[in-house]
Amino acid sequence: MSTILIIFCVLAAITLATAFLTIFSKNPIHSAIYLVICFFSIAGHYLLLNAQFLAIVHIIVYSGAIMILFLFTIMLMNLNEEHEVHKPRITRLGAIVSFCLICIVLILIFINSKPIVGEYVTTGEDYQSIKVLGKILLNEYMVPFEFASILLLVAMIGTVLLSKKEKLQK
Amino acid sequence: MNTLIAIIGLGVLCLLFEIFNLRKAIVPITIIGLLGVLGLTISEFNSTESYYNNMIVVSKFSSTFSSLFIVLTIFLVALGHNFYENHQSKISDYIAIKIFLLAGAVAMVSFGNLAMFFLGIEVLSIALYILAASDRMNLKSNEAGMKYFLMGSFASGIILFGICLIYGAMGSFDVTEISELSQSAELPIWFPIGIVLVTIGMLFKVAAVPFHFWAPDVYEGSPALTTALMSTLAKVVAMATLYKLLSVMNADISESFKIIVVVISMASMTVGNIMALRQTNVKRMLAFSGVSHAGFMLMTLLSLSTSAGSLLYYASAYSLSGIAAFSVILYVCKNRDNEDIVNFHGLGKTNPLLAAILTAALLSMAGIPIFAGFFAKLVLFNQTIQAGYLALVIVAVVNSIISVGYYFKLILAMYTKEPNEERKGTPVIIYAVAVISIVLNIVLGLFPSLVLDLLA
Amino acid sequence: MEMNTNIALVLVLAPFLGFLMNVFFGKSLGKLLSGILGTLSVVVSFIATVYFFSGIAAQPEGIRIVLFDWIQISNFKVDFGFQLDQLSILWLLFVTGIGSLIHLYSISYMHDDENMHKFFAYLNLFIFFMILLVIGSNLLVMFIGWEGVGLCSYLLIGFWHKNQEFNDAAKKAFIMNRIGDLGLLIGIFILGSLFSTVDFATLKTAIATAPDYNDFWVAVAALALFIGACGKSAQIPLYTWLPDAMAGPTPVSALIHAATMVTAGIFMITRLNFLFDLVPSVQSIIAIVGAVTALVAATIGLVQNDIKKVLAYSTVSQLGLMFLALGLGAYEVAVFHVITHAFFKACLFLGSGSVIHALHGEQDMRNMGGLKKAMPITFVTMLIASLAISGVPLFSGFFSKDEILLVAFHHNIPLWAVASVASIMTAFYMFRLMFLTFFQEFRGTAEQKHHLHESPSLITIPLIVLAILATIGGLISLPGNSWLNEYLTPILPKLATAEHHLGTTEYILMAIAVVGGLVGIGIAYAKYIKQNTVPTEDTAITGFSKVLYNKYYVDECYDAIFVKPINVLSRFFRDTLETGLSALVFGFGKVTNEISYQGKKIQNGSIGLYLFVFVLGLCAIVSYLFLAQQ
Amino acid sequence: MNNILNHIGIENYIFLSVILFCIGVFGVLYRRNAIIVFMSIEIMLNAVNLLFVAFSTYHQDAQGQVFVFFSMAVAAAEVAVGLAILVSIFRNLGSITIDNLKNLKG
Amino acid sequence: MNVSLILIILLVGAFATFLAGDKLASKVALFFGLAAAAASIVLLNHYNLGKNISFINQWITQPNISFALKADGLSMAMLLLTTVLTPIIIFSSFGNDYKNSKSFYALILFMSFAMAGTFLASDGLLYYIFWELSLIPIYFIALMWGNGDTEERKKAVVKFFIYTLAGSLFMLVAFVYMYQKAGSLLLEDLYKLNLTATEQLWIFLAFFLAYAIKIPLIPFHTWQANVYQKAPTVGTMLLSGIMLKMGLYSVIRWQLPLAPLAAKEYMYIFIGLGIAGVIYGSIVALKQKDLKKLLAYSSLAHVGLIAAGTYTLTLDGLRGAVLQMIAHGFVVVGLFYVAEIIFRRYETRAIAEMGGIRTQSPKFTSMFLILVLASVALPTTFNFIGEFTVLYSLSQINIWFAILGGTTIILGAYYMLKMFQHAMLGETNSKVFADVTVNEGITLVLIIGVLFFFGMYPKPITDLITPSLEEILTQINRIN
Repeated sequence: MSTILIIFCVLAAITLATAFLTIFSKNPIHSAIYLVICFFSIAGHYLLLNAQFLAIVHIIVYSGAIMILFLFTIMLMNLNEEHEVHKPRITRLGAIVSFCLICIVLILIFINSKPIVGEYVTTGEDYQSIKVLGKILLNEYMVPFEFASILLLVAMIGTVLLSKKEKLQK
Repeated sequence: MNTLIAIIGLGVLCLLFEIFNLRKAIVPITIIGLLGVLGLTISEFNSTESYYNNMIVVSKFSSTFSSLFIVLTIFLVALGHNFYENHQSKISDYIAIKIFLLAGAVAMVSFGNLAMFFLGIEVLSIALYILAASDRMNLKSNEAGMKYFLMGSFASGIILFGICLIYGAMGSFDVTEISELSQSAELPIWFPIGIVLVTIGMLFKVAAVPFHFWAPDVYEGSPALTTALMSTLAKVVAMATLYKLLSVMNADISESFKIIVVVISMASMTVGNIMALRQTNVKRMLAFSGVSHAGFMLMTLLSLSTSAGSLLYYASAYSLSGIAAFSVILYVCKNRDNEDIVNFHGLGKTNPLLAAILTAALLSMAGIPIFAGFFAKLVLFNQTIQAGYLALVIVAVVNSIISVGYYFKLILAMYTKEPNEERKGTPVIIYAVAVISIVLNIVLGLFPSLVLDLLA
Repeated sequence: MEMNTNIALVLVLAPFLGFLMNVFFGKSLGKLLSGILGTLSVVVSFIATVYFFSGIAAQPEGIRIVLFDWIQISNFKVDFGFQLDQLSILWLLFVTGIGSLIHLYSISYMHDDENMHKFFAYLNLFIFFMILLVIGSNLLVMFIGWEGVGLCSYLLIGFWHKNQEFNDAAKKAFIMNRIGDLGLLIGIFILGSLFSTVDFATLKTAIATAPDYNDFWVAVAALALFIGACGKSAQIPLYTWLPDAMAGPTPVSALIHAATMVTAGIFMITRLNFLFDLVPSVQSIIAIVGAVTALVAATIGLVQNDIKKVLAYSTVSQLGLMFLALGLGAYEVAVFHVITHAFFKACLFLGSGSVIHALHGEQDMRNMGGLKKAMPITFVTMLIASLAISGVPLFSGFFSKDEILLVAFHHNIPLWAVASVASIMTAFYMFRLMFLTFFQEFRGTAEQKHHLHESPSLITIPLIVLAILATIGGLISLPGNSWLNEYLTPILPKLATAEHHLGTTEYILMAIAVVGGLVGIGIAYAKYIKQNTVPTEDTAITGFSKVLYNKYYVDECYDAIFVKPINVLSRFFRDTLETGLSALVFGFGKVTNEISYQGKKIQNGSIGLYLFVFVLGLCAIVSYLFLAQQ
Repeated sequence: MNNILNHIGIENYIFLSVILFCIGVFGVLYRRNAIIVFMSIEIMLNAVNLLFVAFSTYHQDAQGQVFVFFSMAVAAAEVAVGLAILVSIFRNLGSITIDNLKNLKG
Repeated sequence: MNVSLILIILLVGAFATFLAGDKLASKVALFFGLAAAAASIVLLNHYNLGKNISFINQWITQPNISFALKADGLSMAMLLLTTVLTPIIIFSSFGNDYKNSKSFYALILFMSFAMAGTFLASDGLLYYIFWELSLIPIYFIALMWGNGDTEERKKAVVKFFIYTLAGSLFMLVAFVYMYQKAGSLLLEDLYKLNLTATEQLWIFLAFFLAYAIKIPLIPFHTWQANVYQKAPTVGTMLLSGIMLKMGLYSVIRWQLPLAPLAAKEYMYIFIGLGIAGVIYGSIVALKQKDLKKLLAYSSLAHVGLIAAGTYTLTLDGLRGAVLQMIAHGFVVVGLFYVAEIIFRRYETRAIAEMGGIRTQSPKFTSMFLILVLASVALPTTFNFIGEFTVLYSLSQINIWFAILGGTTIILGAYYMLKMFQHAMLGETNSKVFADVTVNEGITLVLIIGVLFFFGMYPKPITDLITPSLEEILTQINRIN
């Protein structure tokens, strides 16, 4: 077992464990913090796969922006205490059943499928440096890139629309 | 491509109008703009071109469907004039969101790359989440937005996972490459799973059974105009995209997959129609009716290579009658907190014109001749029998019969019950939209070749 | 030829014109004028008939007139045409002749009725249809008349339509006739498909020339036609309408239910004699039915107290005798009896009408008696007619009835016996009627007694004429020297070769019949004159006579077997089956609605559930596609 | 440069992200707290992102990573909108338990 | 000049009536109805002179559908029935006041348009469209101008609509299926199809469902009585006089020639069903308390016989059926009109509440009686010709069919006379019964005149329909 594999396993374990903890912890703040850890471990995976730029962006976007948004909301609503009503048994059962089902089904399919044989391709070319990514993003993927701005614009307008107080018309 | 750019430009223009305090002009300008865009799209009709590394592919398919979307948006924007009377300060936002939504829709039918597809569907979805929740003081609207958002992002996750697996199998997001690869070598199993997951995500968007549960709740809770948008534009867009997705990426889908489609189609029709029978809320009823229409439209997936024309026709017929119906609903339920069928009592006496329009719209949905809905079903049946699925057609026929039950419930309410209160005011725009859309519907019914031959 | 056509049209249309005039202008014409109009129109027909009668000797093959194509059937077409031959002219003669007399009679008889013009309209219409029946050149034109006379019978029985019982009787008559009509139609269908024609003349040649025909189907056709005849001529089992039909005004009973319409069955069978001759089995059925009818009706007639009912059963009985003759192949004898019967029975009915008229509607013989002084003409004419019907020698009935008995004896002794018993009974009840009505003391109210009078001359003249005819009618077919047989030879070719001789047997039989008749009269005399018996009240009737009095409970049986079940069935269908079927259809809707109602519970608003189903659906699809397929 | 997947194997990444994805699904179904449900959805998206990167390495192709950017943008937008909706619900209802959202049914 | 003219007149008439306003509506409608009648008589003349009055034009390219109106003798006869009855029906309504009469009369003309189209269409889809289209106006007529309790009426009318629609949708499937085989839905193209026996059976059954419900044959008749009762008389006349003939016409025009093998194979079953309808309808009619319902069941019995006639697949059966259709169309319109006349005076349709009218209104009674007699097929009325021919054809198949079918002669007389007796005869009614008005009289006399004229001289109609029926028979007897 190579070092890399060990690192992978450790990271994977952290990822999964924190993901679980995110879901199971009663306090939303704790959940949020576990989730941050989870994101960090995923960033670790990215680094492992040599995608440094992505790892950084990931941390900035998720841990830096999205999670902060979550935390702000939690605090805004003063949700640090557990308000959640007791979940009915049927809900839990349903959740567990569907979790098991989807997990088993997907994993079974992948196990059943033909294993990938032989070496993985190694072109040796640089394909994931910032330079390359930038080129692809702004050449080939220029349109989606621009379009993503529309997406964000819509989200922005929407958020404003949903939050801003209306001027009462006379 | 030009269409897309023009639409986005128009959206931005809307926002600018707000800044320059030209709120009154927004709706008319937008409509004129959209008409211009429509002309632009039609002028590009015969060109098949791909833009920017095959990100956007303009073809007959995309331009016809885009035109349909634009027409629908024109109607929806026009209806907005009346609907947002009391929300003047936000009108530009509403309109702009709708325009961007249209942009997403156009992107979805003209994508050449899965990235565009994904972004398009997300623009559409996010716009819809916002619109659903836009009546923010209303708990129902909140609930609708929340439900739609949660389930929608769940579905987005599934779509994303599917895209990811496709990418894993093919190493590319470009549909032409994917389709070339899919025919050649032995594929990793990731590819079909990816396709299936994307399909399931899209089935959610078109509200097919068993992924339809959100639809009635969301339709009911959302502001009526949003419901109109969802049940006409959004559904048609999702269906067209699903069709395009499957037809572009793999020429022939497997037999067992077809069986799945058949089963889902049957289930959608049956569940949708049966559930609609006992609804008293008109929007909810139309939601279930929409579920069943989704089931009908899914029949086109059984003969992918030939059925684009029928899908276009069905979509046009369905959405035009939907617009007509919703404009009447908007009129009737304005200033009321629900859309209960009681509100429609005696409409035949108080407002015969609108009652007639609603009747015509419902008859079209039920598939009664000379309305376009009839031919839509007919060509669909024709195609499906040709593909060898007689049983499906028979189920569809039985469902058409059931559907008459609830469509007529509404018609009966309009004509046989006594009106409970007078409605005042004659909003010209609503009349215009209703009349134009139903006339278009009937014209389609009288001259089906107009549309059927476009994609033949 | 043109001349003939025109006169034939006059013959047919005159009564129809009378009908139309009476319908449209009757009310404004006034009673007398409308009566005269009605009578004249029939007289015109009679004159036209006489014209044809006088010309028939020169044209033994008869006159055929085709007016236009009527019905087109794939293998044959039906003309609207007339056939004036010996048989039809004979019938026309007494139809229009007696018809004229009865019209005349009605002018006086109906003069109190506010709807007299209607009465004449209906009578004219009846004559019109009767003429059509008789002169139709094919079965279908005959069928028009056949149904048409049924309709008129319906209208006239229910003439006093305010009384629902009369209406019931009318309805009953119509429906029972229709049962027969169905038989007739079936017969027509079979003949049509076997021989591709329903025209009498072509049918005759077709049957004669057909190399081989299907015996069975011919027999079925004959039987079906006979059922038709049963309905119209009141034979078992379809006879019960005729006594009820007495609800109509008495002239109607005389015209329709004694002299003309009820003989239509005999006419039809005689017309189709060539067909019936082919099927001996059916002939024997006809004979048996006729004999049994004669006997049964006669027994019922023994105890009836309503003067018209007695005559009605007598009519049924006499018709039975005619059918007996038909069944034995002696068509000419049947025809002979039809004619004599028409004379004396019309006379009897008109006489009874005269009596009823005098008593202001009283029909129960128990309330009559001793009328011979007050109404001498009526009495004498009725007596003559009674003697005729009883078969007293030299009166017309003697000859005709005797021939029937003779024929019966030659063919089948039991049938002869039955017929003889029936005629003895006839003699008995006819004289019972006479004695109860005209002899002894008057048993009615003083009021009635005060008003007793002889009827006016318009009533008595027809009576006298008919009485004369009833007396001398026998002359047309004297034993051994029969004008009638000669006359009918073109229709009944057999007659040409038949030998006529009177042997000892015949004389003995004649004697037996005469003695029998006299015995019947004697018993009646003994009982009603000597012992001065008056029939008891309805409630006091016991034993077999109660059964007889109640007509063997046949009506009740029919009611229980046919009418009640149909009504029960109808109610069952209406209330149960219809509702059930309807519920079945609604059931589909209800079930779907119920499913919908239950389905609404699944849509419970919980996102968790929705997503759960979502995931289940996903798992199901994915595992079906990728796990189950391997 | 060696392909790192030679050490780990693409299958392992697939399993990892499948499980992670399923945990996300589980979270959505299991929790009634809307915020946690949002987080679960984020987990799902991240699972996919991880797989994208793995496939990107597998194919030695940058497009996968580019797609992750879009995916992140989408995630951000969704969260923003979602939280906005959540806030308005909270204002109206005083709670963010999604089980309370059962007014629309039938 | 071709048959599309009639359709145009009726359609334009419908719009013109609607635009004419409530006051003029009835007159305008009558005008257009008469115009259509006149036009069809002119066209009949053209047709008899051998001119081509058909009209074919490509309509939809994909699928290949034509706007094809073909006028042969059969179509012309049915067209005449429609266009002659329409003005009569409109005229018959002149004594009533309908609110919103512009819509009412417009719907009548529109329905007439659709029915005329059904009789003329020779393209399967066009035919189907007209067929369905005719449902909508009658639905509204029955719903909005009907009588009785609204809820009950709603139930009945909706059932009617859904039921008939349900039947016809299967017909649509059959058409679509045939389209796959033939590539066109033109009648002549469909005739050329070589379908296997199994296919024919299914197609036959699909058609049968549509027609059995429309005609209606038992046990698919449950909508009929209620709708007839609830609909306004004009609607009932349209339904019974013309619309149910659509079903019978379609059997002859579409069902039999398209699936002859199945028709021959299962002939006995369908004849049996028709005859069962005769007996059942007659028996149920006996105990009806409502005049209109009674007439509805009598209608059931009569059309059962007609249907049995068509399924004999003989020239006589078809011819008799067509003759009887026309005759029944007139007589049933007359009878329903009689019911309406009584209703106008007594405000009731319950037979028990009538009676004793004869003394008050002899003219009316006579006309009623004539209609009753025509309905029970007394010779010299048109109905006799039809009934006789049909029964004859049945006797060719099996004598028992003729006997059982012939019970209509007996049972028909029974229930009709019983009804007549209780409705018209008896002691003078205490309620005043005004004699018929001129309008009412004209209508009834017209109908009676037609019945007698063709009863004595059916040749024009026989000659008109026979060639086309023979053509259809050749199709039925073609060897596959």
